[in-house]
Amino acid sequence: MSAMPALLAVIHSVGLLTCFALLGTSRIGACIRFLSIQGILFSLVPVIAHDDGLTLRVLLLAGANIGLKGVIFPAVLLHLRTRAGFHREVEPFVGFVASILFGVVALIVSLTLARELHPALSHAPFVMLQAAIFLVAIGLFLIVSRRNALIQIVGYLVIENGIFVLGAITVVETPLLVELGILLDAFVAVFVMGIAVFHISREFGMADVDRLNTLRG
Amino acid sequence: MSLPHLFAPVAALLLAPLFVGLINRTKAFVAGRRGPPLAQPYRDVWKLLRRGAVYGEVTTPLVRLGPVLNLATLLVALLIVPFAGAGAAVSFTGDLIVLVGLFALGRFATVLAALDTGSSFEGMGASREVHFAALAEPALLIALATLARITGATDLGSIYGAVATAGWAHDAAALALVGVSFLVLELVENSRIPVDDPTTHLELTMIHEVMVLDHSGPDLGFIQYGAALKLWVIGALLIGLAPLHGVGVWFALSLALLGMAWLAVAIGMIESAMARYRLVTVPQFIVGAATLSAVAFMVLLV
Amino acid sequence: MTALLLSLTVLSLGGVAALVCVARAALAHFLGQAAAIVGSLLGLEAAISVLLAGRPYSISWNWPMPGGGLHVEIDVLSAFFLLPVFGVSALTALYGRSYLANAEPGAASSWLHLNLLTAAMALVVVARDGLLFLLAWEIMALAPFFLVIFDDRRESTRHAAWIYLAATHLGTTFLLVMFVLLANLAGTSDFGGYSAVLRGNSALGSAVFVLALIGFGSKAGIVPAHVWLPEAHPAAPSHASALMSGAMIKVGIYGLVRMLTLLGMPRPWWGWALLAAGATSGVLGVLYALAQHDLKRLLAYHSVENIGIILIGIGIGVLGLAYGHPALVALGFAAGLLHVVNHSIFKGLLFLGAGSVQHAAHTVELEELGGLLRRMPWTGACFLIGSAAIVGLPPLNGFISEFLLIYSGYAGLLLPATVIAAAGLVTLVAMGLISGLAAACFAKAFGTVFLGAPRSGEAEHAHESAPPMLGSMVLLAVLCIAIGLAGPFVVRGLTGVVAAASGLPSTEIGAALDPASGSLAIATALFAVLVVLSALLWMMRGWRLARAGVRRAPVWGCGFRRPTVRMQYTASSFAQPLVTQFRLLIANREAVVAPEGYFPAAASYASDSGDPFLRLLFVPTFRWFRGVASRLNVIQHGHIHIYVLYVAATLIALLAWASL
Amino acid sequence: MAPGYAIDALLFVAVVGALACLVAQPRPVLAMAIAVSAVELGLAASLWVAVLAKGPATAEDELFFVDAFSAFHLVVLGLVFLLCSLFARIYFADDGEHGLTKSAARRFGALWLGSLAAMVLVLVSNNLGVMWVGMEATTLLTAFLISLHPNRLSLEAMWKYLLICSVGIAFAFIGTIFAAASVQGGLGADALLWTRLAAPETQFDPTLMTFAFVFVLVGYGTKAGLAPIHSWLPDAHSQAPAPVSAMFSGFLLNTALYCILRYVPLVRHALGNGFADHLLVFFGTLSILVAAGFIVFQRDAKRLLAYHSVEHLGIIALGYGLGPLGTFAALFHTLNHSICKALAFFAVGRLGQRFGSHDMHVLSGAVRLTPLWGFALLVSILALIGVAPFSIFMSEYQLLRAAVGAGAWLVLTLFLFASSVVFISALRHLIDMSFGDPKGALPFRDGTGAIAAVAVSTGLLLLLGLWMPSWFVVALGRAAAAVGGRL
Repeated sequence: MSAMPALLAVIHSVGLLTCFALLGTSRIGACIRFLSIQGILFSLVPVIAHDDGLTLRVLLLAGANIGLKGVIFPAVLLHLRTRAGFHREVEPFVGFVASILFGVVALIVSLTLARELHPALSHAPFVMLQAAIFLVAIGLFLIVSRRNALIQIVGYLVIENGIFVLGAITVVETPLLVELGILLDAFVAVFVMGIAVFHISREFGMADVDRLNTLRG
Repeated sequence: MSLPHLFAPVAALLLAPLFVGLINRTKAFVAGRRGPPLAQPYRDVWKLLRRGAVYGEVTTPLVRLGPVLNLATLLVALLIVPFAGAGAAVSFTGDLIVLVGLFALGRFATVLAALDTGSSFEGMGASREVHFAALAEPALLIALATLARITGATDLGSIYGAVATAGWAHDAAALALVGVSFLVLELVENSRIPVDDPTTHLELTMIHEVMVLDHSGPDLGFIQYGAALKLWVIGALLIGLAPLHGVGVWFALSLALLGMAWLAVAIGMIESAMARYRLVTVPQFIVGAATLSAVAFMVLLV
Repeated sequence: MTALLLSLTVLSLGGVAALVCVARAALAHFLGQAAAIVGSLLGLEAAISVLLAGRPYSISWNWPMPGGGLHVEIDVLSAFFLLPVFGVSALTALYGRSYLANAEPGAASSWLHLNLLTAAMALVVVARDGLLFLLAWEIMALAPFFLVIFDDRRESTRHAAWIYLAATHLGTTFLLVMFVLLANLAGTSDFGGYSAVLRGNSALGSAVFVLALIGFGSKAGIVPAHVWLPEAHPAAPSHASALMSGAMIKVGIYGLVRMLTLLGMPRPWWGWALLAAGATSGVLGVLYALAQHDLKRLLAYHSVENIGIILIGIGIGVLGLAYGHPALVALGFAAGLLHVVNHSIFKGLLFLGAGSVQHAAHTVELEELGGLLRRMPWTGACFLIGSAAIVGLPPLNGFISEFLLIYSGYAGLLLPATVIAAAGLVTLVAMGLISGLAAACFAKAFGTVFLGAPRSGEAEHAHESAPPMLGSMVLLAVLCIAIGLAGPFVVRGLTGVVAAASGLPSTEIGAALDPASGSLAIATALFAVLVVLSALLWMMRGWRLARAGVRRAPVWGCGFRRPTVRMQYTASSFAQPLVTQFRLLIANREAVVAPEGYFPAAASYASDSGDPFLRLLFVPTFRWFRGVASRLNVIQHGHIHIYVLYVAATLIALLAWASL
Repeated sequence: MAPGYAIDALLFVAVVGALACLVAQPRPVLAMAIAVSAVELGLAASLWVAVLAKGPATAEDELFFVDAFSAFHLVVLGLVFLLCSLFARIYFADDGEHGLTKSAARRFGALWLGSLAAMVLVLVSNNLGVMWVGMEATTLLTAFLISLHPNRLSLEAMWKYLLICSVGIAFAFIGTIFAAASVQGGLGADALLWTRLAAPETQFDPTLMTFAFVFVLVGYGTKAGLAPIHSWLPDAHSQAPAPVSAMFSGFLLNTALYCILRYVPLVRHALGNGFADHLLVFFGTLSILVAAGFIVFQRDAKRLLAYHSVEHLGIIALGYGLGPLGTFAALFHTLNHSICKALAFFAVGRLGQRFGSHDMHVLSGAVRLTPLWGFALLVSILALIGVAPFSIFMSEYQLLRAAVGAGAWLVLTLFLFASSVVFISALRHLIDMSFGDPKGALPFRDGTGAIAAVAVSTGLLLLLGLWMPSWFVVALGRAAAAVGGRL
């Protein structure tokens, strides 16, 4: 398929934009929506990256992914936000400007790293490789730099996206079972984390992880 | 065991009290008094032996055993201490260790006997006794070690034999030093001035006297006779160093007796000339003696 | 050999049985004691038969444990060290049951630890395989832990147990390294293989020697690794202390000697190291003992001193080997090894005596005791004999070994080589100081505890101990005298052991020992004369006094007519001159309120003889280390996002490192 | 039963048990846990025997694969779960806040057996992807076991565990992908099958494999509690109910380490150098040192045990890095540590219930308070700090042999230093907890279940310390050979 590189490039650029949006926005709701967009976008990657025609299996997986990451997870998170009555603001440890600067740095680093790795993974599209690394980095950064448990879940899901992309472009064919297992895990993970956050917010009044530091030493 | 070998112990038994008497007489003379007769110590001992005894209320048989054991050890010591190069009645390699052991045994017995009375004065005396003894014992061992190194023998008989003959030829310096430390030991072991004043009447300053304060009768007699013997024994060790080279045995023996007399006078002079050290300085005195012997030993090594 | 295995089985099973029916105390006590005595007697039989036959028995099985094998052998050396182990064990067992009579019900379980300790010591002595040795060694280290913490309600006891096990474990670490290293190089953990790799390689030899000296030394109680003794011995029940001090620390000496036999030709500096360690331990041990006013602490420090004496002997022997003087070898090793047995006898006796005192007066604090000789004559007499023996007075066993040691010192003096002569002088000075100070210390100990008037109500109402306790003490006392009088034969009898320990032919050893035993024969004769003379004098004064009469009166109080018991010289005041003289080394902490003015107000004196090395070296070190460690807290601050950052950072660091 | 069926049965029993718990009554739940664990242990044992006799077994066309290495781990898993289930019954039977409500009991049973199933899946899966799925599943399933009794602290601990381990596991997946991608020529659909990857003819891309191992190590290492990425561990262990803590220390950590070990042979084969071994040795030693430091000033008994886990997992990792003999030692140590640590958590857990605190300044006089658990506490901690005649002494001896054999003197020194530090500090804590008069708690006795658990554990510790059966040596040797090369 000749359109493939172009499409990938589009997904890539929009995906990066969502990342920067995640870094920049101060509103939880916005974060969650950006996450869903990102999820949908990258769920398409396997469909496009497949050079040997579209099998039912690929479509099925892509569909499942879109369903989860685009619809269910955001729904869960939004529900949580209202139920747990969070502040609407994100309260970062690291300011938004700084976060965006980090994004830029991460972008450069990911580019170099991707260039490092690409020879080894020759059949993987370069842009996606870079995107995967970038997503993991951003996800980590969100977890580390944000006070709010919800955003940490968001960060985790961003990493999840990155890994998904990586898997999709490197290991071309993994057994269906594994794929489903991974999806299932992601699914359960979100729910478990959600319940956890719910409990926490009920105990602590709000899921401000900064308060979770009584256990030391 | 020939006649001269027997002569030494017998002489000691007979003359030891006289030795004490001579010291006292000298002191009196220097002080310008007539002083007690030379035979006074004999009379004292004899008188005490005939007296009854008084014991503290809390005492055990140990208080009686002490003087006996002490005297016995000294009697045995007489057998192994050579006199004037004539050799000793009993002589075997390592007998000097036995000598030290005997002294230790006698002292231990005396000290326990003192503690048995439960009187604080005896306790004080015993404490001082063991303190100084603990320092004197290494001094004695080193002095003997030096002699052993000089003569290449480890039995007093041959040591003194060799000293009297060859010793002074090459190791005069070392021998002189050892002699001095023996003199010090003589004063220390027998609690003479400048270490202790046997004639003082202030208990708090005494060492040996206060330790035997509550002994009486025969026990005290044993103690006094024992003290005289100990003076004699260590004196013999000192006098034995004298270079009596190449004279006949009997002549040597008589010279040695003269030497003992001279020693008694010397001690008398020292006691009259010196004041008693403060108790805290006594250890330095003893350690000094040990150092002298050690120095002597080093002289030999280099 | 079967006797030995049988005894090990009996000991272990009996111990377990005692634990199992601990609910029925009487039965448990009976089982434990019976097993201990029977097992020990069996073990003694095995040891003696080997000593008589003179040839070793050996058994080995296959042990699935990789890097180990079950190889045990009783040779003359092992048999010799089995004597104190089983001998002391039997007597302490005889003593222990009455001692524990009115302890709390759970006390019967202590038989398990006591018997396991004996069995483990025996196993250590006969083990010929690195791993087996270590296993036995560790059990031997663990069993006493439970004996030390016997009276666990007291904080001081728990502290003591901690110090004990910590110290012994640190020592074991060095042994672990030593055996693993040897096994690795030899390709086998069997002792037989070690000497092969050690003979050629002198650097390895020195390394192993150092490891052995530290590892075994910490068990034997060499300064500064002695800190556990003064804590553990007072805490444990007295018969356990007797076993630990009488036998267990000797096993450390055994290990050292055994390694020396495997190490082959020693380097001179090994001898010097042993000599230095011995002299230091000896002198410092007795000095610290002087400063004590707790009878069992005092005895514990004397163990340090006697271990020092033993090491001096072995050091002289090693120097003799290194410089090729068989006479020194024979005398040095003979002195050291004989002192091993002697010390286990009189130290066992003294600890049992201390136990009886504690049993009778409920304290071993010297300043609370006094006048016990009239209340407990048997215990007092035994303790007196023990004291005289440990001080090295003729004609008791202590004198024999110290005679040999000083004798070897003089023998060294006569040799032309300056080095040896210097070693000889060191020996003499050390021995002179040690014996003088020891005499002072035991005059103080015996004097304050048994003589004078009782200083407290408990001491006032003290009672004599039960017959079994007296029995074991009397037996030990008799042994002290017997060995003392049989000196010449004993010394000749040592030939085989000394040959085994030094590796020289026994003919050579015998030739070197003969003069010494000859002199001892004469010396013994002299002591006979001494006894006769004393008897005569005694009868003479008795005869005199029968006529002249005896009466009792208050002692001279300098005119003061009402002396009270508090006016007696106390232990502290007795030792004060020496303690002050050596205050630099003893570092005693004193709190003095001196009386002032003509009408002084209350005056007081308190001295705390906490071990200087513990106080000034180990405790500060540990405190410092704890401070350093607690700085780690900063990385465990509880902030989750930083934790995640750790993960990321680790990942990035590794990636960076890997891509280099 | 044929090995293949045994493998299926292992999974099936666990899953069914877990589902059954969802509908059962509280009491049966705990009984069922015991029964299921017992069955699992039996199956695992039979599987082990079969594997030792007939070599590795596979099932479901190579989706599952069990060799001596995983069979051994399965047996340990079964044993630990049996002991922990036995104890859980005693623990939860005790009244007070630790009693289980109906829903809590169901939740516990389901999650407990669910995590058992997940771990079995990890151990038997031949497909590295499936292994990863299982590992992630353990995280998600055990999370709520920590906060079985929700309160601020347990929730905090649970959240940290959940988030940190999820992130770690995510990295592990990246590693998995890289490993699969590093195969040259591509194995197609079999790219994740361990048997294929481990086959001698497989060729790898060194760079990718290097990266892969780094990711795997950090990822699974987070879960295994290797320093410095152990930070979740003390919190989780201290806040979880004692049986759960015991299970965590007893086997969850080993499962994570097992996953790393599956990659080690591949890396050795791919790079042909000691890259993997050096990393294992490094992290092992680091963990031992860090843990030692924390043990020195610990106040909370369960945190103390948690840091002991860090230390011992470090020891095991160290062993795996020290060649065949080291691997043997590590496996031996795995068994010893699992039993010992479970026992320790039981004892501390029971005491904590009665004292209402795990502060070691509060715990005291265990031996007088409850002879059984006091004894258990003494034995387990003494064994933990390496006192003979308990088996940990022996496994550490084997480790020392390996270290000396490898000439790793620095590591040897550091290890001995750290273990001495641990010995001294932990011993002090042990004495304070075990001896003296119990203040603030009444004496109590536990029934046959407790006695059985204690007897079995101490018996095993003692037996393996004194007389290791020769067939067991052979079995361990085989297991070591599967991942560490032949002895």
